[in-house]
Amino acid sequence: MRNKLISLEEAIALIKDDMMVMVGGFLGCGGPNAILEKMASNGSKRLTVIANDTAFPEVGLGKLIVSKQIKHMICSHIGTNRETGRQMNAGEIKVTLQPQGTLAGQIRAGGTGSGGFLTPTGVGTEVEKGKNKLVMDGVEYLLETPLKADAALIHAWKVDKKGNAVYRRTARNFNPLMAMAAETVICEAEEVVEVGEIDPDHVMTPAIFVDYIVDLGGRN
Amino acid sequence: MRNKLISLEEAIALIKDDMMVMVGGFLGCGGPNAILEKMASNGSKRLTVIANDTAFPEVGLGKLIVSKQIKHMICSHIGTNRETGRQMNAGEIKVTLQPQGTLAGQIRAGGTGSGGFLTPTGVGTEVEKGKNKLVMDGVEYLLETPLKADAALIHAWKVDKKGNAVYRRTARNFNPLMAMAAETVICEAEEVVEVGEIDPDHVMTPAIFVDYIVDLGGRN
Amino acid sequence: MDAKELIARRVAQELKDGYVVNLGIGTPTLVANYVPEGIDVTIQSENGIMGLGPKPPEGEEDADLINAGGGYVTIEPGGSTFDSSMSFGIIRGGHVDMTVLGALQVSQNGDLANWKVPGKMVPGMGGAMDLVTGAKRVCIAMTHTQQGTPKILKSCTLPLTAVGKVTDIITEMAYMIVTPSGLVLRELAPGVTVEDVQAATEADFVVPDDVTVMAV
Amino acid sequence: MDAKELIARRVAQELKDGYVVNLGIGTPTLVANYVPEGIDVTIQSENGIMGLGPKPPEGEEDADLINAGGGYVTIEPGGSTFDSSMSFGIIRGGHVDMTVLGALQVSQNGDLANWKVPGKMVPGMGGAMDLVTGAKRVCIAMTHTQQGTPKILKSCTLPLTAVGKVTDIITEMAYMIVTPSGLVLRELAPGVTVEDVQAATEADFVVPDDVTVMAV
Repeated sequence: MRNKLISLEEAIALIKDDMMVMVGGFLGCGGPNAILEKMASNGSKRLTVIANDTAFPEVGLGKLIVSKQIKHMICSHIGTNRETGRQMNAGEIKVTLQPQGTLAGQIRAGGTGSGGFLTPTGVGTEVEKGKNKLVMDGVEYLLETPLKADAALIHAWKVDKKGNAVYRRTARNFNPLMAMAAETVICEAEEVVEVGEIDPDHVMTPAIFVDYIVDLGGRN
Repeated sequence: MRNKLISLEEAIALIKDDMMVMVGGFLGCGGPNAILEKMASNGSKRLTVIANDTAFPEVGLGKLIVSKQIKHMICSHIGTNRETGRQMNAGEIKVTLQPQGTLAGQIRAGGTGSGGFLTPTGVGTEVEKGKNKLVMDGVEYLLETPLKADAALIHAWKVDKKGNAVYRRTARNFNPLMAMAAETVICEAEEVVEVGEIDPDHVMTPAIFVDYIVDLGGRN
Repeated sequence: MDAKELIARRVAQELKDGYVVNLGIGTPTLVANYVPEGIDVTIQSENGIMGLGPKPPEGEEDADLINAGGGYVTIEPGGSTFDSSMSFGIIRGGHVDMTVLGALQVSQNGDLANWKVPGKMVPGMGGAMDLVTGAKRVCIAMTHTQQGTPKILKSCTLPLTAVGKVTDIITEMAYMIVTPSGLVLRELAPGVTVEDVQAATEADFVVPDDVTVMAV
Repeated sequence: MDAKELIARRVAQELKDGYVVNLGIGTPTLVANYVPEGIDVTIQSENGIMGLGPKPPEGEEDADLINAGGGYVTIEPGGSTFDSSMSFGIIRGGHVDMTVLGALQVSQNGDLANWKVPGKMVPGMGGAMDLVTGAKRVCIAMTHTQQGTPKILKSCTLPLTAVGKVTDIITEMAYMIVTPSGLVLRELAPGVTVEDVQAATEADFVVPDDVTVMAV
């Protein structure tokens, strides 16, 4: 079994300038905040980031906004981080807004090999722009396309040394979806346990999806 | 809290002649076999059934094939039940075959409000027949449409009195997908526990999807 | 009773036994405080909870347990958690009976605008477009005007959240429903007249003979 | 060594460290017995397992734990289970490195037929179409002929499972690969000549200078 454990320093070295990176979390809850903290002080630049939101200026992904390491945000919401809006209005960052369910669906489609899916969400709104529209049984749908990334940064509660991940409560959110949709998946974990300690039925992300594990040694 | 517990007799009375019914299970494993057994001796007729397979002649759904209660099977495989093939060749039953991943996707689409999804599975094969084909970035896809049903019959390991369901090992299969895609969901359970006994993170089907529970009082 | 409480109390009366509801940030969140006796309601939160419970006592917050607004919450006994794909599968699949949310503008055919004021405020739609498109009933809970400017319009001027999806509008002045033949006034808040509502509303609306006073 | 064992042994040599593989019913299942030393392979089963283990000892069968053929199995330490949607998400998403399965016919451009003989046998495709379309490598493990009739053809006559997806063909006579310029013979089974393979194959295939003998 390959050793997947790496340090925070090794983790951020895997994220190169100009990469497309998925980042788990919902307003910072369940975000890979230790990795993001490290990146904000010493990380790569001109990233395209896919995440639900940009958290708060002083929390998680919000810090990478403040440190101007992101050139393009693809997300559903930026309202909790005033700096994202300021940079957008000043033309310093590009922001692509997608409905949250569509964003989740696109990441899932990317991870599961679908060419896209039809949703009524966004029909008749600005979200339609540039998208194919299909009518099925008289109902209009937008055809939303898959999203994939070079890397995904996720946060788990418990991970075994093989990479099986378990998330806790609302810290689950986008993490398991992103684990399937990126080339390289780095998972920070509050606790790393031995192989066999997690019941197979309780695994939320199978080990094959996790390439690297950062052991936080507890909750930050 | 509404009492969702019903008897096997009450369960099968909810399935009317000519209904479209989803049935969980994979070769009988994780199938609602107690309900199916009861139906085979005293159940409704001319059903359209959506299930992965028709199990074996003497197991689960296979019994409803033998008792000729099904007029149309939508599934991915009938090879383990010789009687299904015989009835198909004799024109006694209609069989619609779909790739297993497509079938799972269609049920998921039905349950989650999608108008359909694009998949490369089946391109260039008989499965294409009657389906829309789209080309995205030079790749051909079939547009597969959602499946919904009047009722779903599923099997769980543990269910709390509110209806939160947990499946075990490979008995999970199509059960959680079908729970979301049918008007009325009847879940037979090996064990019924009090509300609060199942950790919220371990729930595989949220209680809102389960309309009725049949307590098997152990493994059959 | 202030406007927010009145609105929340009236919205709560629309809840039916067994309802699955999603409550937006602000006034809609207050609805949970006024669920009628004997009514069993399950609150869904789009960040991954079925069975959202009240705020925890101070000192008992769980950093892994927040609502869609980022506030600490609890889970009711018999609740469950899931990922964002499942959460929006529930929302888009029509399994939420009612979503309650605020609005910048609502039109008389049920269009909603609540996510963007071009050039001024672009928070993003978050889960609102999905909720409004997927929920069986879309109940707007808002003040009737924005500092005197009507928010219930013939047609919205701001970017839309969804077209024709609003079913109920509850304000501190009135309860209206959206029907195929347009807006219909159902109830007036105590002390409010039809003329008051007309003066504060740009949209056309029908005033049937049986308009009643809110019992809040 | 019988034909099945030879085929399974040769397929096993194609496994690489870290591979996720799906093994079909019959000969492909035997491949698990010959995984090379020092190679860590994870077996996926489409009915919802990652980390499929060997048959349990008699008396220790778990009725909730079967493979896609209905046989009792075990789960390796560090394995996991999931629903059919996740399972086929894994398969369709390209996360299976190699699928090994039998065939009725394979064509020289990599078409596969293995799910239907019209009028005779219609078992259904099960998960085969998804596996063949989604896996990174599609390795056909089969006897070279069906009672003397070639199964490797210029083009398939039976209904297809997928078009142009087969990458490797391993029989008791030969190991061939499918390339953009057609079939290429890579190895001969011990005691088999190029002429033997040509006589048992309807398809055209290239015979390079460096054809070797299988080291099984």
